[in-house]
Amino acid sequence: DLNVPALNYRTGPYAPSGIPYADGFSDYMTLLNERDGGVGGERINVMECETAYNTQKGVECYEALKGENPLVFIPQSTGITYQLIPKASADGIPVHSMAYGRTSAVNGKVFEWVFIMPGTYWDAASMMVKYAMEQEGGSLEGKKIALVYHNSAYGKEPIRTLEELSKKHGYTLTQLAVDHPGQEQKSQWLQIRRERPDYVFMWGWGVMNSVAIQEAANIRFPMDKFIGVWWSGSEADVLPAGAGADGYKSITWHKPGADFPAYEQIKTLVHDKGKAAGDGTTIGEVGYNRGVYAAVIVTEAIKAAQEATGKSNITAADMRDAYETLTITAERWAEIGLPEFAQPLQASCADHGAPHMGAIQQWNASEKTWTLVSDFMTPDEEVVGPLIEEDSMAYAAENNITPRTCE
Amino acid sequence: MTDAALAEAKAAAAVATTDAELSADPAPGEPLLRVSNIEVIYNHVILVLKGVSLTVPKGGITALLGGNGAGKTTTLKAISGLLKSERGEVTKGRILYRGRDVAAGDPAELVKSGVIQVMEGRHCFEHLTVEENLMTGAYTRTGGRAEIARDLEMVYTYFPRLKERRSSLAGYTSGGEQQMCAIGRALMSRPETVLLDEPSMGLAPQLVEQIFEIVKSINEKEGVSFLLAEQNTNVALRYAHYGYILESGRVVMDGEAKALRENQDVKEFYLGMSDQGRKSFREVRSYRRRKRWLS
Amino acid sequence: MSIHAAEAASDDVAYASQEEAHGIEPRRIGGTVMEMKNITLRFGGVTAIKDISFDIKEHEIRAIIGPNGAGKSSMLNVINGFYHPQEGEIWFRGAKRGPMKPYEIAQQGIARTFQNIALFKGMTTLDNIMTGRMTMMKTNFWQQAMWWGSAQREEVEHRRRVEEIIDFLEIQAIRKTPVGRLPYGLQKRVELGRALAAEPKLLLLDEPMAGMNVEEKEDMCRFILDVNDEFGTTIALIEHDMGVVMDIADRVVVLDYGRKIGDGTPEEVRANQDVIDAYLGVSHD
Amino acid sequence: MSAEFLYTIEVILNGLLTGVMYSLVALGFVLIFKASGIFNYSQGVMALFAALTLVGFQDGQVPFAELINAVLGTEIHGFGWEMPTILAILCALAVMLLFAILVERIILKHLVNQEPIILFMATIGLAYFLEGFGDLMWGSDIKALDLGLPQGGSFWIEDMTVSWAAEDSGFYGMYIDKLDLIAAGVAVALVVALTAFSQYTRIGRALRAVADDHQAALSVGISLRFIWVVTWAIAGFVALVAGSMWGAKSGVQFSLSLIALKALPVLMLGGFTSIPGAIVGGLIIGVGEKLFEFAIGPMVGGATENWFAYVLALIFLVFRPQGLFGDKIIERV
Amino acid sequence: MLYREAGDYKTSYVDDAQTFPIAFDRWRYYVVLVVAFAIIPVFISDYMAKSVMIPFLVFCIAAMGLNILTGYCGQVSLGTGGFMAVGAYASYKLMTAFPELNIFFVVLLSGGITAAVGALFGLPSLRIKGFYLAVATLAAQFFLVWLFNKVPWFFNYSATGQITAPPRSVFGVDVTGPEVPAWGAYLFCAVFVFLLAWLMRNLTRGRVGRQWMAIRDMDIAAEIIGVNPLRTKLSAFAVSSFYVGIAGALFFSVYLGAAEPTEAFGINQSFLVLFMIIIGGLGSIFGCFAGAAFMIMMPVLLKNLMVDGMGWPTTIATHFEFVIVGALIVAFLILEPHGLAQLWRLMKEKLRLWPFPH
Ligand SMILES: Nc1ncnc2c1ncn2[C@@H]1O[C@H](COP(=O)(O)OP(=O)(O)OP(=O)(O)O)[C@@H](O)[C@H]1O
Ligand SMILES: Nc1ncnc2c1ncn2[C@@H]1O[C@H](COP(=O)(O)OP(=O)(O)OP(=O)(O)O)[C@@H](O)[C@H]1O
Ligand SMILES: [Mg+2]
Ligand SMILES: [Mg+2]
Repeated sequence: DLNVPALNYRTGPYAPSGIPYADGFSDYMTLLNERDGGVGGERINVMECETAYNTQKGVECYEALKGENPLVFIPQSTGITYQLIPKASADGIPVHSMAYGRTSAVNGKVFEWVFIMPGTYWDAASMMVKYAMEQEGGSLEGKKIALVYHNSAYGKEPIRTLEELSKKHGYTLTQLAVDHPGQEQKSQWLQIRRERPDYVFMWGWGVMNSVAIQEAANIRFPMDKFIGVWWSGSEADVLPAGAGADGYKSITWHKPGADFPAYEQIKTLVHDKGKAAGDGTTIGEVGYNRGVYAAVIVTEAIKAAQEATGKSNITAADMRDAYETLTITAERWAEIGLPEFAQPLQASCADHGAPHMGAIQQWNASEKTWTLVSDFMTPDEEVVGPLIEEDSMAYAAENNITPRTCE
Repeated sequence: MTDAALAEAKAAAAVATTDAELSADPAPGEPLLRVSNIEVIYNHVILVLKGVSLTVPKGGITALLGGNGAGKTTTLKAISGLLKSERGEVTKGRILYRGRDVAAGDPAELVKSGVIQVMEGRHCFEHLTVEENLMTGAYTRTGGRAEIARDLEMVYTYFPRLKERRSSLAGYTSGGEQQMCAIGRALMSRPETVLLDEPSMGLAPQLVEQIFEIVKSINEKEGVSFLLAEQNTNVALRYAHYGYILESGRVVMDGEAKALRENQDVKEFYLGMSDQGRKSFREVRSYRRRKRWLS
Repeated sequence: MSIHAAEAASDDVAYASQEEAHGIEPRRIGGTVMEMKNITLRFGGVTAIKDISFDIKEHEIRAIIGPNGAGKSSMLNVINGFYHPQEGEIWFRGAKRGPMKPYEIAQQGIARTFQNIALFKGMTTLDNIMTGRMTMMKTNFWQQAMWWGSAQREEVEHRRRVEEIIDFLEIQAIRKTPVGRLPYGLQKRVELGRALAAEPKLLLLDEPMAGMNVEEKEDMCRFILDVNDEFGTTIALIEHDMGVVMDIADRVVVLDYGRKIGDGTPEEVRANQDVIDAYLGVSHD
Repeated sequence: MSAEFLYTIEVILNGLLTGVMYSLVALGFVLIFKASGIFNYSQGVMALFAALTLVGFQDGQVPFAELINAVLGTEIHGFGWEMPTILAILCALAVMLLFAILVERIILKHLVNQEPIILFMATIGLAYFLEGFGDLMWGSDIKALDLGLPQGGSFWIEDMTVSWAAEDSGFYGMYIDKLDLIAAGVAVALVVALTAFSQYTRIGRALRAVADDHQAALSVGISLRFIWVVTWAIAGFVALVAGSMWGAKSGVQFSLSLIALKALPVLMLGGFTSIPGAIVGGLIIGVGEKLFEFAIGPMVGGATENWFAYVLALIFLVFRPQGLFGDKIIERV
Repeated sequence: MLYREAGDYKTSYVDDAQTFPIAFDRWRYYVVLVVAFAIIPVFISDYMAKSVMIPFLVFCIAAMGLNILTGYCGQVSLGTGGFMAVGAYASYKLMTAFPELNIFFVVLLSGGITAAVGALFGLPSLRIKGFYLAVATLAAQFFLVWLFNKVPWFFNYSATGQITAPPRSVFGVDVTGPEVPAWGAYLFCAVFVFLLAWLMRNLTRGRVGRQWMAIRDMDIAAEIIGVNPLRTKLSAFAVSSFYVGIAGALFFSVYLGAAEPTEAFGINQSFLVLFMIIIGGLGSIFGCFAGAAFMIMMPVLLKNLMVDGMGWPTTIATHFEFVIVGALIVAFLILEPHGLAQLWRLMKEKLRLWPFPH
């Protein structure tokens, strides 16, 4: 058996986001076990550990599971990721913080054991600006962008990028912090109403998202100019606002919906057999698809590791090597029953965050569906690259790490 | 009382306690409340009452005397059911009121059936005005407003001082005023039996007399029974009909109030009289008394 | 007898003779320790004390009596600085007292007991009495934190004094009992112990004998008289038991409705018609 | 009128209305504190639980579905019907009444005459319990609550006020949230009714007596058990109101229980024992925090509301330690 | 009758005032010390250290701190999380600004800095009392967390505001950073717990402790008999914050290794510590340990029991964990409102009488 820990949060304040993810992750693994007998002949053993999105519990999960030959930790929380980066690096277990966590950890030269596929918050910020620019006919000169963010490490992530970009593109940036949990945002939205920004970006989390969307609807802010980061764009965020949320956008790195062959198989081979991880109602939700995405990355890496080492029972170190050279082509996506589900990717020693691509999706409140409304975009390397270099080198200096060269 | 007589009385009391059935509707003079051989433990470890028995006849004034820590308050609380809220427990014995066992009952039920306690240490509701305090006494009453208002007036005539302070918060009144308020509050419930715990404490001498006069008149006019724990033995025995003396959790002596007053020990320890008459408090330095019944 | 007459009668000779009447050597009653001048205290609409003046002499036992709500406790509260009178002056040991906090006044040597027992319920008898000595403990915070050495030495020294008080009050058996569990009478005794532990110059007792039977009152009287004799402590005492007041007080001041209606030796006060009307009623003993 | 000025007015008005939303939660605290001297930490969780129950009934959810499915291996999720709102509210009320009875039976009965902090602690235990229990019963996913209450800015007010500022000043008209207006109405009605109840009725007087001294209350025949059931039931009702108002805003899910934290400064400022205090406190806190965020917030990086509310309350307390309308703290010896 | 005091006579006041006057207690105490310092370090596993022992020790310290303030001085505080944050950020700033400074002193200094901050926030306690004060301390909680989140100087201008503890060692053994051996971190914390418990005992057995307790039990009477309320309350706030600051420093540097204020030092932390001291017993050192053990170990135990032992789904297990912990808190309070420490005392009293019932 291959042990894959899953630090899920099905309880606590963020449970609405955690549940579909956990379902998707486990369901896909179950599918592989049921359909193929696992990967390379080894069944995947998902070791669920409940964190409630709480750092302390996350650490406890890590300590409890690290002795059981885990292949990779997916911490499911920026806070926990920060705890695990030094620990897991010392213990030799890869950490896959999927589009969250420490952005500069994308630099594989410094963070050998940390992976961020499919991209970073800074990528997201840059792509959102790019999208806005396209909408405005190529220029943001003189435009106003407001950032509504969760007043925490996570929420503050995009600020530096957005500031850099504002210099480059000439828009003005207004920052509006919302304190945890964010049930009350009247001041922020009154200010937005007053200043009438052209775009509102949101780095929100939990109840803050749904309240913000509700408030935006209340002040009749044009919803198609309101764009959330990927963690602010799931069903749990838009449903409470009902019809008001119609037209709300968010960035994402995979396609929405359940219209994939693999999902059919999940329904027949997993759900219908009573092996669903949850109650089976979350399939096709944004969170669910993210769970599936994470599971695909993990299993593809396992497969690659098995191929590279020639043995089926791989170790965490093999897993790391496989992550670093992970390749998933468009054909491969189709092969595993998820055609065009997400972008092909090719990781490398220096770049732990491939493919760095995202697209914008939009919510249709009457049909309760998300649809992609843009092509997949790439971030502005010119701006993001140096920021990453700077931040990761600072970390290296603080912690006496000599970066690899990655020849 | 001679030793022999005392033993006889005790035996009689013992017989009476085995007689479990009390009349539910006793005639005046018959037992209304009977405590048989109760044991009380606080906090599961501190044994305070070691088998106390006593009887309160209907229409009688019964005094419960004894030194500090003898267990008077504990006995009263055991009867009124307030022990539970102090983590105390009646572990043995029975308490019968009108033939009904009340040891495990709800204190509020007991008040409804006519037994009210005036607690030691005043216990007024600080944030309520004096008048509101008095009105809470009428909480269990179902009679009309007019009747309650009449009783309120009655309490005010008993204690004119309260009338003056009627609208000030009870927490700001003086010790004695609070004591009056507590007693008045109990009277407001139109009780059938009153458990009075140290009513005279902190009251001016004049008022002490007055309170006992009130007790007496209510007792005589309305047939209300009283069980009063009192340190002021002198006054208590003058007004009571029957008395029990409690000493470290046991009844050491009981008898008609008159008889007790004549008892040498009682005279000496509780009334401050010696063979030569009343002693001055100045002379106490030169002697220490020894209690005979403890040896 | 009018108020003025009562005041006029209050000279030393008067109670020297009273002492003799009781067959005890006269104590050295000295000069005025504390003087209250025209004190007026109001709470909103209520005037608890109206323009009262009286004094307390060294080594004497001064009783304050009066009906309920007369303002006796308030007067003690004024003396130890818990209430601040709107008008009037307080002179202590020859100096006029400025605005002071209660704890500063305590440090000057005024200790008291309370009408509604105010012991520290969570502490044992020993600890309660030890708190009485707080004002005399000199080791600083750091020495306390280290304990071994000066703090411990000091503790033992004070413990010795406290044990003397415990012996004196005959409460050895309850030394380590949390005071919350003690019966009322013993609590009063512990409270007296706590006040005594401060070795006060002036001791204020608010109804120390309420809720006691004769035997216990006798004990309490003995303690009070002994303290007064042995340590020469000046005592101001509120008490409703006239027997006690008449027997042990040197001078009595009588309050009624916040006004002073009598002041003088027990005999004088007892004979004062105002006092009889307002307070004593008909005497029964 | 200048737009700046109008914006300030707008902020103040919205602050007032937000404050009323806080008051709704604070009222529950006040009720229980006033009536039994218990600082009920679980009030927030009660609001969550009440709202969950309401939605659960509305949507025809099967209680404990997850648990049942896990134990029996079944696949049940809902009854498949939807309850009319009124009926659902009544059912939720019944549940809250049952809850009050159980709290009294199981917890409070055994804690008569304990120190306030012990009772406080017990309510924390209760909060823990209820948090887990609510999730077990109704699941921890987010639920939209639709009571048919209007939300969003009132066009009528906007249209009316838009002309107050100069044409080109960029003023849109006053923004007033309709839901807030409704909440304000409800809150005022509650305050009036509850004040009358506690001040002028026999039971109201008994409530206050219990808060002062459990033992003495028992000794005059006030049945603590009855009083406690009554107050907890009323507090449960208030929790339901608060829970559904806030739930309509943000969806019903765990974070709803955290609104208690917004109610605490209100409580402190108004006084723990004063029902009208809850409203006045709410208004002051609401305006204060909004104005501070509006005027000072941008200079210090924003997100000041959480702490500023507390600091504001603290400043008031230094001058009035019992809050604006709280019962006097009686200090006597 | 194993447990007795008969025959155990004290002939001096020093003996009479010692911490464990009963010989049996004294022996048990020595055994505990030997186990804690000689046996556990040898056998401790990473999991035991990181999930159970270190958080337990750290919260013991925090609980001692809060117990000084709440249990001994009667001032209820809900600002513990905020003060822990002060300790954590102080230690972070000290560690990065003075890399040469030994971590032991870093932790102590962090405590000192927190003490100063704590005393400052204790000022309103002179006017504000009871639950009003408790709620008022939330101002400290929210303000401090906001401050550490907003002012970049505190997190050395890092992009996200996360702080990470650099590796530091004592006598050549790492106690912070990623390569810490389980026993090293454990012992480091254990030494602090031992020293601070000793200090707490000293402070509470003498004048200072009595002043605190006097204020707690009846502040007006205390003032009238000569206790300066301002000094006493502030000293309690300062000492308490000193402990809490040390706990915060250890929590961040030894236990978590990295932190951001909103989550690690949120209000939940304040409540957790308050639970500990109430469940454990206000005004008791033993209670701090008992309470911390209960609140830290109970959930871990329950989780292991339900998830690993009985194979329940994690969600249901977590919900049940809440239900059970809540029910246990209530049950303990009903059983003995004065906490585990009082339960323990009563047990001892019964043991002394055993086999007689009274
Ligand atoms: N709550 C309690 N916990 C433990 N012990 C108690 C408690 N209440 C009373 N006791 C003990 O019970 C004994 C009897 O106390 P009780 O109050 O009944 O005496 P009492 O006769 O009323 O004395 P007093 O005249 O002083 O009021 C005392 O020794 C006291 O220490
Ligand atoms: N803090 C206060 N606020 C308002 N009124 C007060 C306050 N303190 C005392 N009083 C009032 O002042 C008057 C005198 O009270 P005080 O306590 O001095 O009486 P006392 O002479 O000690 O009476 P007792 O013998 O009953 O104890 C009383 O009427 C009381 O209600
Ligand atoms: Mg008594
Ligand atoms: Mg008085």
